[in-house]
Amino acid sequence: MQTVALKRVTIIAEAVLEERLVREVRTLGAKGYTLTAARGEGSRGVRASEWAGQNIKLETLVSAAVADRLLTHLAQHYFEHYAVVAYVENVEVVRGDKYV
Amino acid sequence: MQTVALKRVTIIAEAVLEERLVREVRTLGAKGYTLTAARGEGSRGVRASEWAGQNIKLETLVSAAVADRLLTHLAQHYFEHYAVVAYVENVEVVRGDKYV
Amino acid sequence: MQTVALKRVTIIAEAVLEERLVREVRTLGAKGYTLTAARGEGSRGVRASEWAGQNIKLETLVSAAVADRLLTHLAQHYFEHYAVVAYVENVEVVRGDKYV
Amino acid sequence: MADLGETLRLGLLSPMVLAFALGVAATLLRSDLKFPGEVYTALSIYLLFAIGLKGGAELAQTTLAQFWAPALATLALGVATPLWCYALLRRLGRLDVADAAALAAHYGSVSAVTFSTSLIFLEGLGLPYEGFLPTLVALLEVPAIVVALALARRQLPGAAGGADWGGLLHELLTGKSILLLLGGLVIGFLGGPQGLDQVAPFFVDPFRGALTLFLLEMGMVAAQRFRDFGKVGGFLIGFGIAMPVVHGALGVGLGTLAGLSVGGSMVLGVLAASASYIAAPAAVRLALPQANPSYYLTAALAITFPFNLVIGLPLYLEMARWLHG
Amino acid sequence: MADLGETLRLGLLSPMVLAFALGVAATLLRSDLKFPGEVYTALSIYLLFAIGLKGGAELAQTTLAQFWAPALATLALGVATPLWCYALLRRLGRLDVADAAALAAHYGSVSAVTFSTSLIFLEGLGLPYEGFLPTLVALLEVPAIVVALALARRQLPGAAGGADWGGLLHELLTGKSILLLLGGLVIGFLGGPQGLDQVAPFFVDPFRGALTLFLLEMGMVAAQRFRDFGKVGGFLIGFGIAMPVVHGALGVGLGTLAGLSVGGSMVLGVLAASASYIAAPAAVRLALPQANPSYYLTAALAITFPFNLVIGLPLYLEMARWLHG
Amino acid sequence: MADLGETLRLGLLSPMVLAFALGVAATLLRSDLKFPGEVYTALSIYLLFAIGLKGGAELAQTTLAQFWAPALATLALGVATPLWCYALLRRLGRLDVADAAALAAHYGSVSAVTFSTSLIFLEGLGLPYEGFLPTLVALLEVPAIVVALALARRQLPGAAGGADWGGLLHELLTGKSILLLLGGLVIGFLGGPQGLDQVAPFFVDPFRGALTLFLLEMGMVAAQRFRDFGKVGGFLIGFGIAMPVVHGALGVGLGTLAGLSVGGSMVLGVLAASASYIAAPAAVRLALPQANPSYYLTAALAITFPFNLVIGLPLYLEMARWLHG
Ligand SMILES: Nc1ncnc2c1ncn2[C@@H]1O[C@H](COP(=O)(O)O)[C@@H](O)[C@H]1O
Ligand SMILES: Nc1ncnc2c1ncn2[C@@H]1O[C@H](COP(=O)(O)O)[C@@H](O)[C@H]1O
Ligand SMILES: Nc1ncnc2c1ncn2[C@@H]1O[C@H](COP(=O)(O)O)[C@@H](O)[C@H]1O
Ligand code: NA
Ligand code: NA
Ligand code: NA
Repeated sequence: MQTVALKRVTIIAEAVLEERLVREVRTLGAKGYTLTAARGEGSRGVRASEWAGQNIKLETLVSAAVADRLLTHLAQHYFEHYAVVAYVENVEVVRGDKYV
Repeated sequence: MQTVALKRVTIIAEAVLEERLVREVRTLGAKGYTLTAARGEGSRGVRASEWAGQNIKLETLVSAAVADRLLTHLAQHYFEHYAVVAYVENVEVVRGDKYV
Repeated sequence: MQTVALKRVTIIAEAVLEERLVREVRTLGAKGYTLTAARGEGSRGVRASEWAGQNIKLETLVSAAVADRLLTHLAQHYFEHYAVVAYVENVEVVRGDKYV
Repeated sequence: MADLGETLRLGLLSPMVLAFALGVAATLLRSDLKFPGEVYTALSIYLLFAIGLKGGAELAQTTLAQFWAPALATLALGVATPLWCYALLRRLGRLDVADAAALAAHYGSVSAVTFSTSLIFLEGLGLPYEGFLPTLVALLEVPAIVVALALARRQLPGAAGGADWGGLLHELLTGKSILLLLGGLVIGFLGGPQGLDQVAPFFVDPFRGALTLFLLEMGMVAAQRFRDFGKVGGFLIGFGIAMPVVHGALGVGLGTLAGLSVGGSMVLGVLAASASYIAAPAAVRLALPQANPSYYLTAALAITFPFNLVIGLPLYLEMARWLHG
Repeated sequence: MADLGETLRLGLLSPMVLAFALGVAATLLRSDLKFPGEVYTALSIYLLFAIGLKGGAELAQTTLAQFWAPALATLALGVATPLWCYALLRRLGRLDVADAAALAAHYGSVSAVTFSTSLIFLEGLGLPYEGFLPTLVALLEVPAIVVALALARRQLPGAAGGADWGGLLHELLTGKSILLLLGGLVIGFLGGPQGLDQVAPFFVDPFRGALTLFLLEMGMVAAQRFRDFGKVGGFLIGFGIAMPVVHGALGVGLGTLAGLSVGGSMVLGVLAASASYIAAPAAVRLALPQANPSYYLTAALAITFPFNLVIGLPLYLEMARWLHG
Repeated sequence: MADLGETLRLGLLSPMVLAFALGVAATLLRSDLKFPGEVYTALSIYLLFAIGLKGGAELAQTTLAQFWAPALATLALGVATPLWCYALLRRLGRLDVADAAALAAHYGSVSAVTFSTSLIFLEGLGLPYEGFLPTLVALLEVPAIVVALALARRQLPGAAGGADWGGLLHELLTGKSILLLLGGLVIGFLGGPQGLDQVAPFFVDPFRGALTLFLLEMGMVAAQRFRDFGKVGGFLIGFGIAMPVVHGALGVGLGTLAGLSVGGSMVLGVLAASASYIAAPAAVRLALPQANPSYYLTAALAITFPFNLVIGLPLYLEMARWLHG
């Protein structure tokens, strides 16, 4: 089966950031994304009220260039004040050309 | 700690496909699978009514051969008409012999 | 974007084990963790009643040393009697020094 | 006609219709209001089961003599309506086979929520209706889907992806919506009015409120489809409004012939006029994946459903009043 | 005996029993009906808290003189039943230590859902019962689990994996099911009937309907266990039917001795006869992981629970009637 | 003063307050009881919409003459209270700009749950209150948040991360809590008492019970904040108790001046005294991320909320009684 090597960027963040992150991820070049509900603890345990939901886990398959742009953006705008974790992995995607 | 190198195949798909995908994944040789509920957007945004649920994320640890079989099957039967994303990663699994 | 190479350990387990696993993961050196709700089937299909919840998926970003310690611990204390799956992947983490 | 004005007002200002409008507003205003999927599922389970329960308890008091003619009329509608919908969509609408069959399945089947709202509408006006009407919902749900998918199969013999007929029928008949509706009917029937009394404070009294909350969510889902109006095109928008009027008139007529009361005839009109968005979308998505969901979901959910809710209910009632003299 | 026929009919055709049957049917027919886990959890929280609240408000009107004998009888059952269950399962059933202790924990403890259904059953027949009975549920829940796990610990001193005693007791006593039941009892007791009146339209009136929905889900879960009948074997199936009959008779007898009414004696029989599937499975899974859940879950949920629901309730009532002359 | 004793007892032993205490106990005992997030969301949606509906139906029977003065008083509170909260927190508390503004937003805004509990408290005492009070909740919710964020913006012109003003106002006005409250008000208003009657068995009668369950969950969430008491420090704990007393007195006074009844004046006191933990935290987290959530969440949820629930309600009532002679 032929696949394309891409990056999977995972962002774990407070749920209040959902709309904003989704908008920005698309603006920065991702062709799609997948969200799951998550809970967790880290060094701060900061969360804006139960009502706003807990954490979200956003995953997006992107090219290496878009992955880099995403991480840079996150580092600049979120890491100082928000509870956000982000990491990248290598994945082999079927029909991978759809995502670049 | 001794681990076995395996493939993790992730399939993101419309929720109506759940029963069918689970059946086929097992038939094609996976020894198990894990499902989580997901939401997302891609190029089509197609979904068969809220009532049928949203997306599912199916993950299965398999040998390289089974992974290839799975992806080929998906490409043949799903990619044309359904909102399905699939990718493969390398993982190191504890007690990995259980899964091949 | 500068990242740090870390390990991502994923543990899929029966939901009754949640409190215990979270405690132990922290004790063994993880600085944080993320939990999602999951369902699944494997070789045993063992689960302690619906009421206790289904499966959980616990992910934690750790150093290679901590990853090894975690897997060894799981192998010793859980694999015999509990429905537990664990695997490791390589990830590139932004602000990765926070997690070691 | 003063009567009609009051009817319209009562319909438009009911909490259910207004909640639907609030849901639409929430989506158009891009509010962050979201119903968890689990709440949606729970409400659906509750509503379908409650409709069945109540209908079953009333069915226990129905004679076969009252029941057979309306039941036959309903089955006839279930078989016939998808046929002409299909022909119309192919010829006039120039849709391809899969899209035409998919729409035919939806418009031949029935919306349990529209049905429930119509009963509450009648109750608000103090008009009586036959207690066995929920049974007709169960009768009308499946046949049209089967007919429409059979049509598509005949035209697209080599099409891949679909399940086999056996699997398909199984999926339809054990699908959650039929299972809950029929299961509720049987339980209500066996337990009778006494059984229903036991659970009425949960399944009967709060029903309207739960439906109101559900309509709030449906308003949000429907409004998300509005942006697809462009893709759907003028023909389908017209179809989504004209078809319910035609089917509504037919249902009212058949109901009157079958000896139903004014209320009952109106409700048979509502059943015929409404389009499914629970059973049909799931079945069609699995069996006819080549059909474009934008077409059938948008037409059923964003056009026909609100049309019936706001204009259809009073319209079919006036038709029924007129036919009953 | 005409009375017994009516009793049976009333029990079998109650919405609760029928909903359980519908759930079983849904699973056997492989329907795609699924209750989201969150809905299951929410219903459980509601039911346990509601049982407690109502019992607490009634307890406020109970004198110690009425209460001490039934309470003592209940505690005695909680300590004694796991002992002989264990012995029987080891000797006759030839089960290993862990499996025998696990089953003993389940059969010594109690099912709050079976209990609630028995109260509704009595209400349907117009039979009175003591208001403090929910307090007995709370008393019976924990002791048997502790006794059975202590037995296993003594026999398996070196076994790994289990938590320490302190942690275990803590987990049992702060487990959600005891916490909600006891918390509800205290709140109901402190608020008294006035407090209960305030929340009755939420916690009392709709209770039966919510229980009906819960039983629909339980039917689905129980039926998923049916495929394990083979693994479980004939002995356990017999145990799952005979044990409740023996315990039921004992409970009814002790209840009669302790001065309970016909209804109350029957309910003490139900408590003794029922097997836990909320508190016990979680505790046993953590403390005795070597025990095979197929055994205890299948026996408690797929055999004893439906047996009690359908046959046990009328049987224990007849026993109570007979004993009370 | 015998009256006061009875008032206190009734408040303390209400199922709502006791359920909150049970939630606190569950967390402190490290019980494994957990409410699924979806249940929390569903309950919030239900409560806010139900408050709005009921208020709207009553508003339909209110004259402008009765309404304008209390409405003006409420708006004045919404603008003024964040101003002095901010000044006080900066000067006396020596908090930085972001933290002071965040707290000012919370204490200037309002808690719908405290409000609802106060109405039930009055009903328990048989004291009447104005039906339009829920409208005041909607009026008081947003202004303080806007004022406080504007203060912060002026002081921190270069601060990154926050959304622009347009986006912020949009988020506030279409936020789920305002949308449901206002939407419910409009629907209740348009449908009038007749419309409300239709859905009362869902939105009115079970309301107290649903609130009780919600308070159980709130008790758990609040108790999770207790461990932050250390971080928060003595000043904020004092602020969280003194501020509601001052605001409560002010609200009661303004309400009396505005012609409200004893009950109504007390409720305006409650509105002023309560701190938001639904609308404000979400808005502040997005617009003022540099503010430490430990401060504002702990103060609002773990200090002021329980204080108002247990001591505030009877206190503000005594104030109102005293002022009304
Ligand atoms: N080491 C870690 N591994 C996995 N997830 C983490 C880790 N640290 C933090 N998280 C997640 O990121 C969220 C915010 O973390 P923090 O900003 O450290 O409080 C937490 O709620 C977790 O879901
Ligand atoms: N680039 C992407 N990264 C992650 N998930 C994606 C991506 N594209 C699509 N998806 C997921 O796949 C589903 C179907 O995508 P599509 O077929 O493109 O509409 C979406 O709902 C997303 O959950
Ligand atoms: N091959 C697999 N791939 C992914 N998840 C698995 C696999 N096998 C087991 N699991 C997960 O691990 C849980 C326990 O598996 P087991 O102990 O094999 O019954 C299952 O419920 C699944 O969620
Ligand atoms: Na139709
Ligand atoms: Na028992
Ligand atoms: Na305030």
